[in-house]
This record gives sequence, C-alpha cells and structure tokens, in this order.
Amino acid sequence: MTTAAPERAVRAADPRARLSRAIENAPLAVPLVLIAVVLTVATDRFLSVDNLTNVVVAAGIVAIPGLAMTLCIAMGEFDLSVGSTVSLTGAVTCTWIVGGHPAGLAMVVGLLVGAAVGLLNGLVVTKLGVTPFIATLATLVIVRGVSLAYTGGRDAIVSSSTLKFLAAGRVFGVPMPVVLTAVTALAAWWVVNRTRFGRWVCAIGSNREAARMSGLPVDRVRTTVYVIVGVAGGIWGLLISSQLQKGSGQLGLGFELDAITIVVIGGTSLLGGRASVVGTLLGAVLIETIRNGLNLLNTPPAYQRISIGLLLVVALTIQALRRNAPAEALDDV
Amino acid sequence: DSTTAEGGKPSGKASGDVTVGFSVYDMQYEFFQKMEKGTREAVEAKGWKFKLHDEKSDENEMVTGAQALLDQGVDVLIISPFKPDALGPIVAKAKQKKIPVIIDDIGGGGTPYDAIVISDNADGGKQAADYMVQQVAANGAKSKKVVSITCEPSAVYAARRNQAFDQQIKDKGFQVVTELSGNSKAEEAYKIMKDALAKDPDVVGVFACNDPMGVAAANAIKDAGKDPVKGIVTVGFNADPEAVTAIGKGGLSATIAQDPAGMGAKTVELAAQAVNGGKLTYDDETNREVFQKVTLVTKDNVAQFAG
Amino acid sequence: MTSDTALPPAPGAQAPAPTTETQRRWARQHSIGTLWETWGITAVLVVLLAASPLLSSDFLTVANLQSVLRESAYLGIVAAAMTLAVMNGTFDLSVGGQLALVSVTTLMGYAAGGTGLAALVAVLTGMVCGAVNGALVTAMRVPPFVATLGMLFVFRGVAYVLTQDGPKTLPYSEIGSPFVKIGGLNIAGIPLPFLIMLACYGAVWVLLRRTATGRRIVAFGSSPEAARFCGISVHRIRMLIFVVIGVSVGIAALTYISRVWTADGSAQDGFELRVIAAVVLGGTSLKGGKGTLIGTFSAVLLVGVLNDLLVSRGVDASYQRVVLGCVLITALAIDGLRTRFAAAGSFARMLPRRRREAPAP
Amino acid sequence: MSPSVDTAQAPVLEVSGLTVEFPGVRALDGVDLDIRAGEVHALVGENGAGKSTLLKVLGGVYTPSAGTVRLRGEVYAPRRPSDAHAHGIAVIYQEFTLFPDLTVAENVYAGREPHSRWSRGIRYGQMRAGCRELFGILGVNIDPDARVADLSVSEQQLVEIAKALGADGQVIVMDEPTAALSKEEVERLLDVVRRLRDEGRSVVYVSHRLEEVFAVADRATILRDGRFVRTLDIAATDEDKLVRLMVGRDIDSVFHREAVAEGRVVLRLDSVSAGRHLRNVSLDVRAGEVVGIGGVAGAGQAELTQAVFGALPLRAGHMELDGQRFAPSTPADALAAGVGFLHEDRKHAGILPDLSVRQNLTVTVLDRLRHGFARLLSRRAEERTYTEYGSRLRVRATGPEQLISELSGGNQQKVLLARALAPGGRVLVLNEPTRGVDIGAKAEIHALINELTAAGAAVIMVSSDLPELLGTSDRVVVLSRGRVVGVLEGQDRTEENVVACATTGRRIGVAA
Ligand SMILES: Nc1ncnc2c1ncn2[C@@H]1O[C@H](COP(=O)(O)OP(=O)(O)OP(=O)(O)O)[C@@H](O)[C@H]1O
Ligand SMILES: Nc1ncnc2c1ncn2[C@@H]1O[C@H](COP(=O)(O)OP(=O)(O)OP(=O)(O)O)[C@@H](O)[C@H]1O
Ligand SMILES: [Mg+2]
Ligand SMILES: [Mg+2]
Repeated sequence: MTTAAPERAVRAADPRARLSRAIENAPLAVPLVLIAVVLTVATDRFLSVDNLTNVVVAAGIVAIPGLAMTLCIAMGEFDLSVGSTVSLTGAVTCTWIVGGHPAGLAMVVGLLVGAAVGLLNGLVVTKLGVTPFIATLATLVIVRGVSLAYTGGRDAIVSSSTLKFLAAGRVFGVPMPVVLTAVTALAAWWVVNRTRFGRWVCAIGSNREAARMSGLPVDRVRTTVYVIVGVAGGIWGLLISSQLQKGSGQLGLGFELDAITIVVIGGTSLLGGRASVVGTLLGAVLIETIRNGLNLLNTPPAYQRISIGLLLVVALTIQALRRNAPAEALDDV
Repeated sequence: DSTTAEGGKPSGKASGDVTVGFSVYDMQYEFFQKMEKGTREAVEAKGWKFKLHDEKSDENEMVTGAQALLDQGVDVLIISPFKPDALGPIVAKAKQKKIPVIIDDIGGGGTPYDAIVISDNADGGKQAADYMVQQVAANGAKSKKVVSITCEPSAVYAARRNQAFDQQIKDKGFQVVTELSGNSKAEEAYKIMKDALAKDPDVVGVFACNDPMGVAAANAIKDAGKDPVKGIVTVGFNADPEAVTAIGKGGLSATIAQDPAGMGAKTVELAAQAVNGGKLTYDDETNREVFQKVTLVTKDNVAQFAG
Repeated sequence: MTSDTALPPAPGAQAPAPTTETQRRWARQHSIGTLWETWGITAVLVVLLAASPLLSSDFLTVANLQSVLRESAYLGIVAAAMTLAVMNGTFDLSVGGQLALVSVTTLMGYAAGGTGLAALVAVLTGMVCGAVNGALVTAMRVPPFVATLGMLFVFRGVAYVLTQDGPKTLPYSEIGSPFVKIGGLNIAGIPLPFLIMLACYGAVWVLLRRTATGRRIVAFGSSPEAARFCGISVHRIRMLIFVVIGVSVGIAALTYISRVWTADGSAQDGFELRVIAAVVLGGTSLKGGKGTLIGTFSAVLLVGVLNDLLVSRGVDASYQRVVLGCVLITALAIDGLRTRFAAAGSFARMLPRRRREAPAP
Repeated sequence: MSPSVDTAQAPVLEVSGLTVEFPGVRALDGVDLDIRAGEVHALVGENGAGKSTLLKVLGGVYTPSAGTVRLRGEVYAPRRPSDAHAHGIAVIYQEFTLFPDLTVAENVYAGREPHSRWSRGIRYGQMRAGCRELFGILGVNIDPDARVADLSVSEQQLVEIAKALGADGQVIVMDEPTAALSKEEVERLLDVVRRLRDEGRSVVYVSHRLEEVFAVADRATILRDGRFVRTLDIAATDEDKLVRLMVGRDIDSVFHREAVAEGRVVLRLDSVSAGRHLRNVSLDVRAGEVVGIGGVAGAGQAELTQAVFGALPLRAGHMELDGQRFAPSTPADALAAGVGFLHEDRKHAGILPDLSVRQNLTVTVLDRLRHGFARLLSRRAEERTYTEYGSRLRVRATGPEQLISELSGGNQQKVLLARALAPGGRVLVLNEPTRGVDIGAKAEIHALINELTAAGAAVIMVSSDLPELLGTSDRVVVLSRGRVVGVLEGQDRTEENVVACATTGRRIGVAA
C-alpha cells in the first residue's frame, strides 16, 4: 500500500496543505463565532469599534508570548517562567527610565533581561539536563524573587510617551499591539512552516533521540527557543508596563498559564511535534472574547471563573469530538 | 470574655527581655512595609526585642508561622492576619500559653483577641463617594454612571470599601453600571476599565479598592482618550506613592490615606499595656476595637503625603 | 520499577560472557544511576537535615519539627496520588480548585453535622471532583491538560459561589471539637496529619507496586500504544487515577482545613504547581512510565524543611524565592548530569575503577 | 592480532580492541575489524552479540571505554552523531530514528534541508524531487508529503534507508535494513547496495538473513558474546560454517514443519471487513494448524490480525471461536479468550521500555497472577511465568529485572513472543515473529510453533520472509489490497505463486 499512503497523507508541505491544516483549527472558530453571536445579542455594545479594538488589542498582547510558547510546546517542552519575566523586564525598564536613561535604551535593556532569562532557562535545560518543567518553574520563582528584590517592593512609576506608544500608539490608525502581533505572527508562521529552524523544533518535539541521532544541533535549537520565549516575555512585560506606566514585582502573576492555555486550546499538542500558529491566534482571540463578554455582562467574579473554565472545556470537547480521537489517543494532552 | 486582658507575664517584667512577635500580612506590599516599620520602631523605642514573620498572603503560612512565633516564646503577638477567620487556632494557642494577641487591621475573625486596631474602611469608601459626587458636579458632567472595581472576593475587609462606596453613591442618585473584581491586580483593572468604557462611554466616575487598580484604571481612561480627573473622576485607596505621584501630576483625582505606621505604633502601645498587666484602652469596649482614622487625599493636601 | 532489587537470572537466560552473575549484581546495585533514581532526592534531604543545625539553631526543636511535618502533610498526600497520574503520563491541574472546594464543603458539612459528616463530605466531594475530571477525559475525550485546567477554574468558581457572603469558617467556639484534633493532635509526639500522610503513601505504594491496576498504570505511562495491545484500557485506569486524586484531595483537605479553619475560592492558589513540582522533583518523569513514591515523599519534606529553615532564618521573602528555586535546579541538575553521561563508555569512565584502562594503542 | 585476510588494500575503517561497557554488561570486548573501500562487509552474530553496539560506536552514539577506530588512517573518535555525519559515515539504525510528525521529505532531509540563503526558506520542491529520485532508486512509491506516522513499518524502513542514501556517505552502515521489507523490496535494496560498492563506497551490512549476506557481502565478520570471532571471505565459506561460527553449534536453518493431525476449526472468520481496506475475508483456522498470511506489505495483514485481536472494530461479518460467536470489543476481551498477539512494530507497539523484562512478560496475564483476598500480584507467580517462558525462548538478559530497553533487538522480540504465549497459546496471532531474530533463535521459535500446534494451538502467522512463510505454515493465505487473492495448499505453496497472487492479479484457490 505504498500506493495507499498518499490518500491519507496529510500533505504537510505545500501551501494548499497548510491552508487545510489551518482549517483544521475550525473547531476553535466554531465556539468563537457562537460566543460572538451570543454576545452581540446579549449586549448592545459588543460589536462597537471601541470594544472590538479592546478585544483585539488584548488578544494581540497575549498572542505574542503565545506564539513563542507555541514553538516551545511544539518542541515538547514548557516555559513556566514567562510571568516572572514580564515582571522583571518591566521593573528593569521602568527603573532605568526613572534613572533618567532614554526610554528607547531602557526598553532594549529590558528585552536583553528577558533574553538573559531565556538563556538561563536554555542552559539549565540543555547543559544541566534539568527537566524543563522544573527548570522553568525554578526560574519562575527565582526571577520573581529577583524582581521583588530589585524593586524593593516599591513600584517604579514612569510617565514616558515613548513607552506609552508601544501599547497605546497607533500607526495608520492601527493600534501598535495589533501591528506588533501581526508582524510576530507572520514571522512565526514563516519560521514554523518554512525554515529549517522551525522544522528542527518540530523534529525535536517529535522524537528528540532521533533528532540527536540525525545530527541536528538539538541543544542549540532548544536554547534558542528558550531565548525567543524570554524575549517574547520581555515584549509582553514592556506592553504591560506601557499600559500601566510602571514596573513592579507584582505584575505578571500567573501569566505563564495564560500563555500556555491559548497555545493548547489553539490545538498545539503538549506532546510536541506540531505547531499551529493560526490556532494560537484563534485561542488568544477566543479567551479574550470570553473575558470581554463576561465583563460587558457585568458577571460577578465567582461566575467569571466558572464560565471561563466551562467554556474552555466545551471548546476543547468540540475540538476533541470533531477530531474524533480514538479512545486510546487520549494522551495527546 | 476579657475586655481587660491581663497579660499572663508577671507585671513589672524587666522591660529588656520582652520579645514582640509580629506576623505581617505580606511584605511585598508597601502598605505593610510601612506597618512593619512603624511597629518595629515603636518596639525598639521600648528597648524590646522584635521578631517578624511574613505570611506572604497565605493562610497556611499565617497559621503555621504565627504558631511558630508562639512556640519560640514571644511575650506578645501582634498580627495583621491575611485571613482573619484563620485566627482561631492562633489565638487558641496564645490563650493556652497566656500570650496576649493584638490584631493590626484586617479583622478579628470573632476570636477572643485582646485588642484590634482597625482603620475605617467603610468611612473611606463613603468619603470617596462624597468627593466623587462633588467633583462630577464640578466637571459639569450630566450622566450619573459610575464604575466600582473591587479587590479579590476573598479580601472581606477591603470589600467594605466598595460596599460603603456603592451605598453612598446610590443614595446620591448615581448608578453603579459596572462592578467587577480586579483581584487587586493592576493588569486586570486596566482591562476592566477599558471594557467598562466600551460598554458605557458616558461613565463619569470610578472607584477602585486599591491604588494599583485605581492608577491602572486612570491609565486605561487616558488610553481611551479621556481625562482621569476632568473627564472621569478616578479615586483609589491606600495613598500608595504611585497614587500620590499621580494626584500630584493630575493623573488621578483622589485616594484614601490610611496610616499603617501609626497603626503599628498603636498596636505596640496596646501590647505594652497588656504585657504590664494593665487595663487596655479601647475606642469600642465591647468589641475591644481601637480606630484609626482614614483621610481623603486630593491635590489640595497631597503635599503632606508625598515622599 | 527501579525500586525492585535484582534477582539471579532464570535458568537458561545466559549472560554476555565476561561478567559473572556476582559482578553483574555488583554493577547493578552500584550503578549510580539506579541508586540515584530511587534515593537521590532522599539523600539530598538527609544532607539538608544534617546541615540544619548550622543553618538555624531552633530548627531541631520538637515543636518545630512537628510543625514542619504537620504542614507538609496536605501537600504530601495529594502528591502521592499525583505521582500515579504523572507515572501514567498525565497530570491533574485542578487539585488547587478541588482543595478550595472541598475545604469549603467540609466546613459546611461540619456546620451541618459535626466532625463525622465533615469527614464524609470531604471525601465525597473529592471523589465527585475526580469523577468529573475522569468523565471529561475518558467519556468526553478532552485532553487531560485542558480538562483539568478548565475544572481548576470551575472548582474555584463554585467555591467562590458558595462563599459569596463571606468565607466559610470554623467558629472559635469549636476550639474543643474533635475536628480540630485532626490537624492539631500529636500521637506519641507525631502529628496526626503526618501519620495520615504515611498511611496514604502506604496505600498508594500497594496500589502501584502490588496490584494489577498499578502495573497497568505504569505500563500505559511507559508506552500507550504498546499498552493498548496488552489489553489495557486507558479509560478504566484514567478514571481510577482521577478519582484517587480526588479522594486524596478530600483527605488532604481534612488535615488542612482543621488547621486553618477558614476557606473560600482563593484557598491555596497555585497548589497544583507545588504538587506537580514535588512529584517531578522526586524523580518521576513527566513523560510517564518512570518514578518512585519515596522520591515524592522526600521531595515534599525537602521543600517543607527548606521553607522552614528560610523562614526561621528570617530570610526576606524575595530571597527565599531565589534560594528555593536554586535548590530545585541543583537537586535535578545532579540527576540531569548523571543521565547526560549515562551513555555507554562516558558513564563507565566516570567510575574510578575504569580510569586505569588506557585506550589501546 | 589483525585478522584481515590480505592487507593489499588499505582499509578505510579500522577498528581495534574496541570495548563498550554498560552497567553490568560488556557489550563489546576488544573487537577488531577492518573495512575496505568498495566492499560490502557483513557483520553477523546472534542476538546480543554486539553488532548494533559496534555500529552505534561508529555512529558516535556510544563512546567506547577502550579501543580505537581509524578512518583512512586518522584516529576517528566521534563524540556525537553529527561528528559521524561530518566524517561521511551514514548509519541506518536497527531502531528507527524518524520523526513521526514530520513529512517523508522532511525526514529524509532532516539536518541538511536545502534552503534559500536570503529568506532562509526551505526548498520543498527540491526536497520532493530528491525524495522521488531516491525512492525511484529503491523502486518504491512513497509520497514525499505523507506524514511518517501514517506510513507502514516497511515504508518507514524505506524512508530510513533513503535518509542514509541521501546523506551519500563514503561509509554506509546498515543495521538489519531488510528486517521489515518484502521480498522484492529486499532484492531492490541488495541491488542498491551492490551499486554503492561499485561506486567505491564501503557498506557495513548487518542481517540475520544469511541468504542476503551470501548474496551481497564480500567478507563477513562474526561476533559472539561481544567478542571478535573471525573475519572470512564469503567466497571461501558456506552457510553451515558461518552458522557454526556464530552460534558455536550446528543448526539446520532449513525450516521443517511437522505435519500434525488437524483438529476441528478453532477460529472462523466469516466475510470480515475491518479497518481502512480489509474486505470480506473468510478464513478457518483449525487446531494444530499454522495459517500463513502473505502479500506485499500493507495488503491488509495488520488489519486482519488486529481485527482478530479486538484492536480493530469489524465493519462487517463476524467471527467464531470454538463455534461460539467471538466479538472482542477490546484486546482485553481477546486476551481473556486466550488469544495471544504479537505486533509487528516492536519499538512503538511492542515493548514497554521503562518496565523490566519480567513486567513486560506478565503484563497480559496480570489477572492470573493475583492471589489472596486482596487480589495482590504474587511476585512468585511472576517469577514462575518468567522462568517458564523466558527460559523456553532462551531470552538473554542479566535477569528478570533488567529493563527491556536494555536488551538487544532480538532478545526484546523473544520477550514479546513470550508475552504472546502467556495467555495460554490456544490461538496465536503472530506478526513477523522472527523479525530481527538470529538464526538460532529463529529455529527455536519455529520449533516452538511446532510444539504449540502439536499441543493443539491454532496459529495465524504474518511474515514478509517468504521461505519462512512457506516453510512454517500448512496453508498460505495471500492478501492483496485487503482481499484474499490466494489460498495455497500442498504443491501450490511456492514462492512464485505467492508473488504472483500478491502482485499480478492472479488468483489461486479462491473463486475469482
Ligand atoms: N485498565 C484496565 N485495563 C484492562 N483491564 C482491566 C483494567 N482495570 C481492570 N481490568 C480488569 O477488569 C476486571 C475487573 O476490574 P477490577 O478493577 O474490578 O479488577 P479486580 O476487582 O481486581 O478483579 P477481581 O474482581 O478479580 O478482584 C479485572 O479482570 C481487572 O483485571
Ligand atoms: N543501553 C544498554 N544498556 C545496557 N545493556 C545494553 C544496552 N544496549 C545493549 N546492551 C547489551 O549489549 C549487548 C549487545 O547488544 P546489541 O544490541 O549490540 O546486540 P545485537 O548484536 O545488535 O543483537 P540483535 O541482533 O538482536 O540486534 C546485549 O547483551 C545487550 O543486552
Ligand atoms: Mg542489533
Ligand atoms: Mg479490585
């Protein structure tokens, strides 16, 4: 049945195939549309430009680290330290601005800090061979501690128009976060589907031992991915600090889970080997739409949690049933 | 019931070797850093020893750590409880060891503590409402829609601020169109405010349960192209530096100042009375309460709170 | 299954020539690898305990040790059950929500019918939570990660709904009740919660090592595809695992709430990560198939002891974090480095007695 | 003590005194070996002799604890697999090194994808063309865009081969490349190997199929228990001699099937359809009978066996066991009914890598091993099961507690076979039972099958090794595209007929 193979083969390579792959994410689009419809009916303001802008901007901001996390998860690994990176980056950047340095420089320094955290993760994971889960969990704790110690529990308050532009500015009427996300998404798509690096990431996620045996630069790729996640976390931190005009040890608590969540509900398997850029974007929009809707409906916090939880499960159930996974393939997390 | 808590230690105890244990809510927050500073300085002024325990916003850590302080043989326990209702086992152990317990703010959880110093959250919310009404009028805004951002649902004491605010503002004929929890987090408050503005563009005021959220809301208002003072009256709570700075720059209308350091000092005074076996002086005998006033901070009096 | 000891080979099973049976047993027992996998983290714990007097004078007091054991229990109990899940190649992110919810319902149960009812409610609530997770994962085929993540929010949410008018609490008047004893009592100087924890580890150990179901759990974790052709039904084991976790949370909540006296939706935020971290720190691989209970047990105590040391030394909270994180890394780095060198030859050369063999000219 | 026959030709690759140790096992012990340019050098030996270990040293996977390797005179000490690639040594490992989630093309070109310099974009067109070319040489038709996970084992093996050929190294090392291939695929591969030799490259060829060794190899080196035995010219030797050197005793490698009195029908398939393309298959298996299933890889053998084992739901038709309706909905049901199963994909659907040999062996019969009212597993009962089956198949391990992943490929296979026997051996469904098994063990397995059938067992055996298929079965059922196209009995049981039915649409013994 060498002849039978093509019938089933997911034509992974050519663009048409990519498209059909993208459409495989439809199950996520279904609940998205449903929710949108419900909200349009339930609230008069959901479809207002202001509101949709809010949703898109919020989705864009979480999508940037989400896309980086997509690489990491496609590689079959986690990075739990993002939330702390957000905090530290913002803290450093704002402290530098307060210290009278030009905002641009401060932001670069902030990103470098993010990259450094990523590099730390990468080295601990590759050179010391520590399980990513623990390694990044440890950096989560450490970096949070560093950020608190660095700020001494005192917020670094700034009022910098340059920093502000990052989150609130507009180019040709398009909000900056959306621009950034669009660029990131295109880059991510290209890297994942078109470059050797992207293929190697998936290869490692698919079978790391084989990757090593095939002579792929496994450790280098893994480290690079962690650095990318670190930088993305840095960007996230800058955006948050830009919105709030401050850096603080308190920011970014629990963000790591947000980032991982959108990736996973976007359909990227935690087992690694496959990455869905489109899925991650949809995931971000879905989550933010739900959150926004609940706010518009003025839902009390208790019910907010329940609704988000249930909607997550429902969305994924639909996806699972659509995929009609065989009973035993449950563990593709 | 013991309104006169005779601290178990023989009175006239050589003041040198009194050890005060202070279990603090969470040293990450400036409010409690100030409270710790006030307490420690008052203790050292008495030439006593000072043992600190940080609850790190965790009820488990609170119970374990505070009980550990008792085990380490402190002569009096001052505690600002993360969860007042978790005070039971602590106070019970203290009673058994005959160690007086002074509670600093938050709440007493219905335990037989010796005294509690509380800053008047409800009054703070009320003052915020009154000021908002006055400023809205000054801004000449027509609409009567306001937003109220609460802390995490579990922070019972802080909830009193929003309850009092809502009550008062409604009495003044306003309408709370959005009341959501920002879980005390600036990021969430920012999003909530954005969404609230999308929902009701004609909102005229917002009250947040703490300053990080208040300032975040102000930033959201700015990013939505409105003015967080002239356009929408924005009031926070706590008089954290970020709020004070913002008020000075005209980026926030007002906040409510508490005096954590002063409260710390008060608790140590009560501690001294308890240790020396004297009678404790309360503002409210029946509930063994000592009140700490809260003050409204606006750009008129912000200077005193700067630095 | 590293905890099993090597046995003489069956008649007919020949060995590669040069090594005799005794040599082989020597090598297996002395292979740092096998030893470390089982006892590594325990060793770290022992070292830390040995060093503790230097770090903190009042650590080795009875009262303090009791308090460490007492407060490690609830984490440890859930970690035991979570070890099952991780060895099976999955995990339950909802335990934090479960703990909050169970704590709330337990207090409600106590208010309604005293200690007995409270205990019953605790276990039942836990069981139901577990069953819900299990049903989602097996019947609805939702990937465990998302199913349990979703239920984390749901359980916490329900707990919040139940506590909308203030958290559920144990009134001070109940100070004398047997319920409080669950958390506070010492039997022969050993805190009851810790004894309960020991019992749980015993039970889980038997399930894991001595029952068919336990063997199936590990087998599936080792290779789901192969397990399928060994007639192992993932539905049954996954359902069982999630229910066991639920029950363990029920028991843990009893030891927890009877010490803390109050609960609402926010109780023990981030609990799930602490539990999974303990399991992984204990040497159980997230890929499934490998792991030991003793490792988890020691890891739980290690974290507890470390925490206590840092606190009693009055280390500032932010630096406590740094230290804790560094210890996590070092503990696993030792193992990581070992496995990195575990490839043939390079590992052999690490052993001193091999050094003498110079490469042939 | 260099054994190379004539030193006229300077060796490309020189191995001397190579020793590799694992905790408790000395896998290689002072092995010497020399490979010349333009020769095919066979490496033979029993399971666990150390062949794969030697190749892994060449591939830079293992570092020897003693001994040296010289490549064209230079000391060659690879620290990691990429070093081997850099030195032009391409290895086909016994256990696949493929990426299931990636496409065939991406696998074949893993690590050396052609890409444009400025956009860094991979040139998929070029990769696809390259793959088609390689598969053309191998004479197979695999879609370069198919996901490897969707391929059959034999297709995956071919991808693995293409991957190595594509790397065009000077030294190409093949560890049992034909284990999963059908007869004609093997022929094609052997041609390719010859071509490589004629191009002046060196090929190290490991196989348990001696006919292949005699077909392509110039010289053969024999390993036994990790020690070097001898290197000899193929021309100057014969199979018996080779076998004697390998095993250290005489073995007649010709299959002989003792005819046993056929009993009643044990298993009956009645117009069964299942899986993607198994159509309307009817089949009786009698007590004491071995029914061989033939056909090109993927003609429906897997579906057929899995349907019997309850791992694949029937779309139509039904089955009977001992005259009773037999409708296993899960493998557990089939096992309970005493059906033993052996999967053809040892690595992914066979072994439980983190478990010990004992646990791998007993996992299908756990219910039988429980005792006491607590129904706990009885360690003694497990030991008994291990000694019973493990020794019967002469599994080579340090003991029941060794991890199965530490066993050599062939010994893993023996353990899995033991697992298949454990449920009782009334009905045995064996996929490629002797894949990767050495000639000695092969004979043992065949003897075992004879034994079992003599005791009244009914056996269904899938094998891509035609001599074995014909030699060990009473009846051969040939499948093509999921349908039965031939039932060969008595004189009809010839390789020609099987191939004819499998490939040309000819039908024998079935209504057209
Ligand atoms: N995950 C599973 N996969 C396959 N079979 C299973 C699984 N779990 C249990 N079984 C088998 O199903 C049957 C009933 O399941 P159960 O868990 O009740 O076993 P058990 O109670 O130990 O059996 P017994 O009643 O003999 O004690 C037993 O034969 C058991 O071995
Ligand atoms: N990772 C390992 N750990 C421990 N022992 C090992 C390991 N790999 C191989 N061995 C042992 O080394 C010996 C040689 O194994 P090897 O795989 O080289 O045999 P082989 O000749 O390839 O056998 P086969 O023909 O069955 O593949 C065997 O006894 C095996 O048990
Ligand atoms: Mg081999
Ligand atoms: Mg049972």
